[in-house]
Amino acid sequence: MAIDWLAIAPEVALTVTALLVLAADLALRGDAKQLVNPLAMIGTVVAIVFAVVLWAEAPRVAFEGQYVVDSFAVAFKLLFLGTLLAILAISARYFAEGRYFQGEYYFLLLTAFIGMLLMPSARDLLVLFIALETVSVPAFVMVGMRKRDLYSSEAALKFFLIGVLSAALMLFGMSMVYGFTGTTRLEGIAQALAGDAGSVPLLLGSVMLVIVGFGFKISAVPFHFWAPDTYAGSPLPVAAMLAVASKAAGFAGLLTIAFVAFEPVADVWAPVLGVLAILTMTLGNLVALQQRDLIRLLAYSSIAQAGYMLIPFGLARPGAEVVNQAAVRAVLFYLIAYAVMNVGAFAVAIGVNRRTGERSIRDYAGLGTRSPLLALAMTVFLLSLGGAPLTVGLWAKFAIIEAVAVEVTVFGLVMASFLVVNSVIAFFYYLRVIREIWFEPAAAEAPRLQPALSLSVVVVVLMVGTILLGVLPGLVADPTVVTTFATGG
Amino acid sequence: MGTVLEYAWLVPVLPLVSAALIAVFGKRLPWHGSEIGIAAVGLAMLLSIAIAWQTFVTSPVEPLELAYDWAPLGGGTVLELGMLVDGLTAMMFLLVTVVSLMVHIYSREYMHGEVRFTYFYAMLSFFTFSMLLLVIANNLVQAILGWELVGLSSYLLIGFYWEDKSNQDAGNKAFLTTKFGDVGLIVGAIVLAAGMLELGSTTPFNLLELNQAAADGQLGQGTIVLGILLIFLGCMSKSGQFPLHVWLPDAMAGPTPVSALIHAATMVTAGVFLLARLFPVLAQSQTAMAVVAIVGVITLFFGGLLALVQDDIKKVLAYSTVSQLGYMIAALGVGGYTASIFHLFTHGFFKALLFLGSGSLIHAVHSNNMSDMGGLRKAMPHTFWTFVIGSLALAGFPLTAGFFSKDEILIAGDIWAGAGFATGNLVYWVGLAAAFVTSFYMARAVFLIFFGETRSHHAPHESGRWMLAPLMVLAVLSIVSGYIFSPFWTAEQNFETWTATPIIDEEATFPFADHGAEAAGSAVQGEGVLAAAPTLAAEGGELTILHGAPTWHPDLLLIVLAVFGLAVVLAWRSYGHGLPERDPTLHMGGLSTALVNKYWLDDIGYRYIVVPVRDRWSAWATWTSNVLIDGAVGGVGRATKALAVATYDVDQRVIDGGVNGVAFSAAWWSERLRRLQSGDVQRYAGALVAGVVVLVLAVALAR
Amino acid sequence: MSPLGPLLLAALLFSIGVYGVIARRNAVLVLMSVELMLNAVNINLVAFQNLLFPAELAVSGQMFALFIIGVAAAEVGVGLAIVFNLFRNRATVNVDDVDLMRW
Amino acid sequence: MDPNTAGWALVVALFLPLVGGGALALMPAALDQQIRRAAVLITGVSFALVIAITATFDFGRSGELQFVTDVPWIAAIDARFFLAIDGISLPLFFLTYLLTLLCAIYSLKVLPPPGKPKAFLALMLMLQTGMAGTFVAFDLILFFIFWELVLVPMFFMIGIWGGPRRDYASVKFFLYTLFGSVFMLVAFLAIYFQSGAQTWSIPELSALAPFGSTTFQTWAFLGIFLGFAIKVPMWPFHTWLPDAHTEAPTVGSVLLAGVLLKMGTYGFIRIALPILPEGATRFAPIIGVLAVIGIIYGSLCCLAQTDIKRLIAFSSVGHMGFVMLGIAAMNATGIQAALFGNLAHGIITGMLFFLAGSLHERYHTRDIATIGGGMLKLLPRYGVLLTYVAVASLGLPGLAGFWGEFTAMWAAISPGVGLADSYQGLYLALVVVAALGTVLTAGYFLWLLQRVNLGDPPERWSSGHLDDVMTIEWVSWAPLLVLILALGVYPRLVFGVQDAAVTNLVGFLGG
Repeated sequence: MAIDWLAIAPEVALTVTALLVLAADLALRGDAKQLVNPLAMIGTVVAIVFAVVLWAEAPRVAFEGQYVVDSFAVAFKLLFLGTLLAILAISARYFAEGRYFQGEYYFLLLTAFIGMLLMPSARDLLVLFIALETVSVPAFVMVGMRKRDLYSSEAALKFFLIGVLSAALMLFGMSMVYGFTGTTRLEGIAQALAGDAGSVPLLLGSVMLVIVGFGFKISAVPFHFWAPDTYAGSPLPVAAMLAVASKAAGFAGLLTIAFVAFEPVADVWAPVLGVLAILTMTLGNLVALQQRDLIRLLAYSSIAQAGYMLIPFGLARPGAEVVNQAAVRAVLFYLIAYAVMNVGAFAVAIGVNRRTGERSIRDYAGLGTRSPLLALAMTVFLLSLGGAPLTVGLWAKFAIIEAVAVEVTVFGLVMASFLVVNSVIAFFYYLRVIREIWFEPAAAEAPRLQPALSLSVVVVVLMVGTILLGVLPGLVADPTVVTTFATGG
Repeated sequence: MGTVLEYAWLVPVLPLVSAALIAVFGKRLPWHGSEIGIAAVGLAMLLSIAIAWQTFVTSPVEPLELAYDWAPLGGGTVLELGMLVDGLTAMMFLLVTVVSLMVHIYSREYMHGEVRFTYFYAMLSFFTFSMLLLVIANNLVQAILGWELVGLSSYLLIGFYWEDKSNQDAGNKAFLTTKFGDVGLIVGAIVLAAGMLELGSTTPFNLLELNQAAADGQLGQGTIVLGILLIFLGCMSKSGQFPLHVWLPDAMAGPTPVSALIHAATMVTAGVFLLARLFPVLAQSQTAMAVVAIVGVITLFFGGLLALVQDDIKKVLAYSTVSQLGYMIAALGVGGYTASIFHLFTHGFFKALLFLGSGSLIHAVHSNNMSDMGGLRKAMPHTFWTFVIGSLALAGFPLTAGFFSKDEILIAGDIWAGAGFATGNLVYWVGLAAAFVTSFYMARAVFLIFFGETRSHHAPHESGRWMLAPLMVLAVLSIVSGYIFSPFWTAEQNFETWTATPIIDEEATFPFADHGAEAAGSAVQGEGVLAAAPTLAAEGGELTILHGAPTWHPDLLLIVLAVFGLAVVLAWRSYGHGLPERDPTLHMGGLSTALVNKYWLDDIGYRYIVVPVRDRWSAWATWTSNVLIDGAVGGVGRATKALAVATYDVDQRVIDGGVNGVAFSAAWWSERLRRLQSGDVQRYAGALVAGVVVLVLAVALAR
Repeated sequence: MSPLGPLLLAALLFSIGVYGVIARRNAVLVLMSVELMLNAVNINLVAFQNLLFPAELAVSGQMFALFIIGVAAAEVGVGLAIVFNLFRNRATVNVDDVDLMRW
Repeated sequence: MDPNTAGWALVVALFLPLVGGGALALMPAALDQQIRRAAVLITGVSFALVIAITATFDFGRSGELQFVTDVPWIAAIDARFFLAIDGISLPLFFLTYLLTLLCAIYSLKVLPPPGKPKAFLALMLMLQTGMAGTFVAFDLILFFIFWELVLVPMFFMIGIWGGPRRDYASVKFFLYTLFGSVFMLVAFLAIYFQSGAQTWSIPELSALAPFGSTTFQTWAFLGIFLGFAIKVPMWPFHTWLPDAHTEAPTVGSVLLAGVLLKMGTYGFIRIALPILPEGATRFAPIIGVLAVIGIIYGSLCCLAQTDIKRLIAFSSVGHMGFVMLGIAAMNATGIQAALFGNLAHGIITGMLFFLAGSLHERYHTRDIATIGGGMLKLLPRYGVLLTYVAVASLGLPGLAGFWGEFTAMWAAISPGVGLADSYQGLYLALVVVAALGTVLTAGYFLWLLQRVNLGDPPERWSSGHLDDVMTIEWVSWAPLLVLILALGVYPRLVFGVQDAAVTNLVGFLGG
């Protein structure tokens, strides 16, 4: 069996980089350890190059159809790798100054991203599971990275327990699905579900259990409880990773399993996910209103965003090609937009408060004078998260409403109206931060901020990206139009 | 080659230019701008005289209409800016420019030394422009434009002494009361124009078209009644008709020349003018005419009564103005088109004269009150005789201008009664009664002011030339202006032919009066006999004379003279020697045996007529005017205020509160939901598992 | 042989595990409960493979079980590390006491 | 410039302020005066360009789109970058540039605390592009972008440079208008999919109309209605307005009243009516009733105000009621009236806010009772200006305010598209009540003048020296003062320009 190396080239590149990082960390001493960061970046860039090459080469099928590199997968891979690059950049000074275990951190980070790269290509329950765990396990450790910090260890514990619980639930579901269909291949499952098996209650329940595992990753209600505590307790770059990359990976997996394997029973899970979407965005926004800690606010905001992204799932119908494709595209576009703006927001948070404990919104008072760049950037990111015009956030919401409008249903309209109302509610708390930044005077002792160069670069790039995509969403929207699932084999 | 009529547009434009020039350069000029005003209005007057002459000698003149498209209004309709020159326009031009010029000249002296002298002149000129714009308008919108500008200038001039609160209030009251009427005017104009639009007119506001369409019976009765009555509401407020006259006495807060120009001669006649302009429309509806007549009658009578109890000379004149305007309106209501505008014309001169005369008095004694005057005859001889002429004219003393015009109205009422309409009788008899009242209070005023001992705290002195000259000019006009419609003129050229237009003359004018017209010997319908004089002649035996020469009516002359005499004598009895309360014995001493009966009559008259009328009825009228109606206006004001406060409250609490309430309920939920995040990981896990169970069950049971 | 028996066993084990995760206060016991759940899955997979799809060449059920065993080991390793770290910081392995962050 | 080919001129004029604002942001904050002058320069150049556009505009074909730029923009959703200008857009477009220039000039001297001219002017320029773009965008998506773009700078203008309750006001403004516009966006999408034409182009959609069932038209119109009605603002969606106006800095209030509110009515006329004629017909009586309620209600509220800025703000509710009444008439005259009223209100109320702002500069209070009258003695020129503008605002014929109101009533008495048959009585009642509203309007303005202008000034102001109108104020106000008179005397300036375009538009209404 010949292995299609090109198909897995990005993963291989990252794996090699991870090993190199580990080795370098062992070899280097003291401040020299900081060199692992550029090393990781180089590896990432190499992986990106491979991914770009793959974009032209897609679709490719490897490992007898268990692993498919289609345009959908490549799009996600590029998204992950881009996010990785940004997170590496914002991590540099954070970890260098914090005296953390740099080598381990970068190794774990790269490993987690390997798992993510696997996710959208997986066409087998087993591969999906492996990918998911490869994302999760390093993340458990990274969250607890600040070993002496009570918050950090508590965050790790909560994350871990909820993580393994949902993994176990998902596995139980997978085992049942296997039992009913006799295969772990996604296409095979789809065929079985399209037949008689599609109406067995136990099987349908199992399908739901499988979906639950991803619900944890994307922090949908009621699997979201870990998110605020974990984000607040972990090192900020890790929180950014969890909020963006890990969540995107969850969506990648959920999209794959929902629209490839479980598509024939979409009429069953779609309403459930739609209801979850409504619950998730509403709860996320409402609770966010009460937050005084910026990171927790961002956490709840990201829960709400997950709710928006679940809406297209609620639209899915078995066999409705056009609707389902529009739904997938909407989610993908939203994720890209979400990555740009949310990484940006976390980056600014890193620039403003690097330490642990409560990171009050009050700390942002007078940011406009303390660091105009960060203040402006934060404003742009928050407005974008809210969906203001000339930012990519507007188009993200637009994409979702557009998906709803492809074939108007009552339920779709209900979800859309919740989206609309929630967008307005969300502005309440985004504007609160913006107000703090611009309208309030800085505390007397607050110094001017000197963000690290790499951080500034990331912030500027993301800010420009947010606005550029806000003006010309076609830059991303047009290519993603062609993203489709390729069938294995 | 056009006639002088084509330059009629210059008449309003000159004062406008003057107003602008005064405003810009006035302060730097030696006479502080007054010279510009006088020159411009003087020129306008000369032009008006030329126009008047032209229209008069060729009367009845075909209306000259020149218009250009001002703006498209959408839907193919066009708004015009234009001029309509006919006898009515020419007549109004003459009146307005003459009185305005007199006031301009007079104010040179009267307003001398005022801080805002220049501003005053600018405003005078601006007012003149506004009034002329209204007069020249060939369409309703332009008329409304002039109408409202007139209101604005009036507001600004009433509140000329704006340091005092009462003056500010007077200005506001005047503006708002008339603005209320304007609602009627505007909506009425719109209703009529909508009717025109339905007829396919592209210039729906055009006056001539409107009149023509109405006369041809093309407009629906509903449109006509609604439209004209709404417009009449505007006329009521502007022309001080009961009960909307309340602002007029208060408006005397303005400088006296202003009162002369605006609140006597011109602006208050705008309503009469507009209604006369729309007479062909009004004449289509019996209902509308009846309403107009009744309102006019009420006004002329009760307005007159009010004047009896005034001490302030300007208020006496103001109430008399109200009363006279009532005559004009009532005349329109009984088909007396010519009578109405004839009275408008003469009244303008003599009422301006009276006001300017009172200004001269006030200038001399520094008080408006007649109780502060007395015996001024000697100190101010010129003022005296001019004032007396004015008073005689107002009282309708034979052979003065007021005699001719007021009698026309009475005769018009008589004819209308002859045609079978009860309102005609009403106008005739109440008009006659009010003539008595008029004579009485004017006599009272004259006696109190010029006779008896002086009660002034200042040494009275005669006014200077600048003030006296206008008085004399107006005094002359107060006599001669009436002769334009007297038997000295021919059937072909007199006031009636001058102001008549083909639409009024030749078209069906009172379609509802078919049977009645026959009864009146076709005196009303279709024969163009709107003026009373020729009709009465017809009754006198010379049948069906159209546009007959005005003739003498000795019977009426006698009646009027009697009424006048009675009034003056009664007045003399009371006031001839100063304030009666102060010296009743002197009053008694003048009696002779031959006058006992008179004394007896006097006693009866005093007890049963004078006392009730002067002390009770008028007091009651004053009370209703001041307390009920004014109170209602004030009450409306207060109620509006209260409503405003309440509305604002509702706004802030309920509507805004609702908006905020949504936000608060979001916060409320937010607070509850936040508690779910207990911090205990096992509760999280429990919730997770519970959620999973629910979801799994939901899905499993879905099929 | 019917797969019902193993299935019931697995379900029972799994439920016990769920109960343990939710109810036990000791973090180590919670970890053990997780192991129970994963093993219930393994029983399922192996039983299905053998009883329902003996002919399947890929033996995917058993393969899956192997992977789960491996991953479970890794997870428990990480979990224990986290619990130890917690114990070092707070001198307790009581899950209830870990509620510094809430709301 | 050839109006058929010079689309670039419009694009440049539109984006020059935005680019200029960006450039301004890069200048060092220390160059205080230079920044202010640069802003004047930018707005001045843009205005010059707009004058050039106006001058070369083919008024003979004002019903057609000119200066067209129509290129693909977002292929994925068929959105196009479609800018153009016609007789309806031109006056509002012109007003936007004029007002912004005047605001820039005004800001040379006057800027509320905390100063920071750079940020303020950059925001203002950004706002300018947003506002102007709304009037020339002929693609629904592009329109929406410009529409929303306006929110952000205005939010900051109110929030940073505003009065004591600026926090509340700014957030309320933002969220309230945002709320409406998201529904509008949903309605736009519904229109897009319902038309099936794969286009967001307003002219194309208008030509396709009416499409969809009556139910669709009703719901879509409702969505659009919410968005526009909040912006207008129509009663009862007006409550954001007094707060925003009261707290906003002078320039913010001027632009808010002068241009922002116009976007709502413009939207009704440009989008809601021609694209959803059936929905509009069904809603017209409701709009009419709300409009008239707004007229009476706004005036009553004005009578209860003690704060001069708040009074002017509430007066906007009444005036925009007349504009909406014109729209409710659904005929050419009504739309003419609405557009004229729009423009006149922009000029007059903008000017009123300038005056109120300067009043605050002088007296340091906006409380009418504290000012206490006598301004004609204390600040005579200022008093005269206030009288002039107030009188214009109460709708005196011969000044700009009259035409919108009168024509709206005239239009409403014979409403179009068959409304006359079923609702004649209602519309007559509307006209009468609206006319009564003019009395109330006159009432509160006269009362305002009485309390501010007339009488003797109270003691407290006699000691300090108060400056009368400054040169910079004359410069920035003169154009508005002239326009108030010019539009009043020569309404053809606007009616004439719009006529053909309005006739075109009414063609889409059918009926």
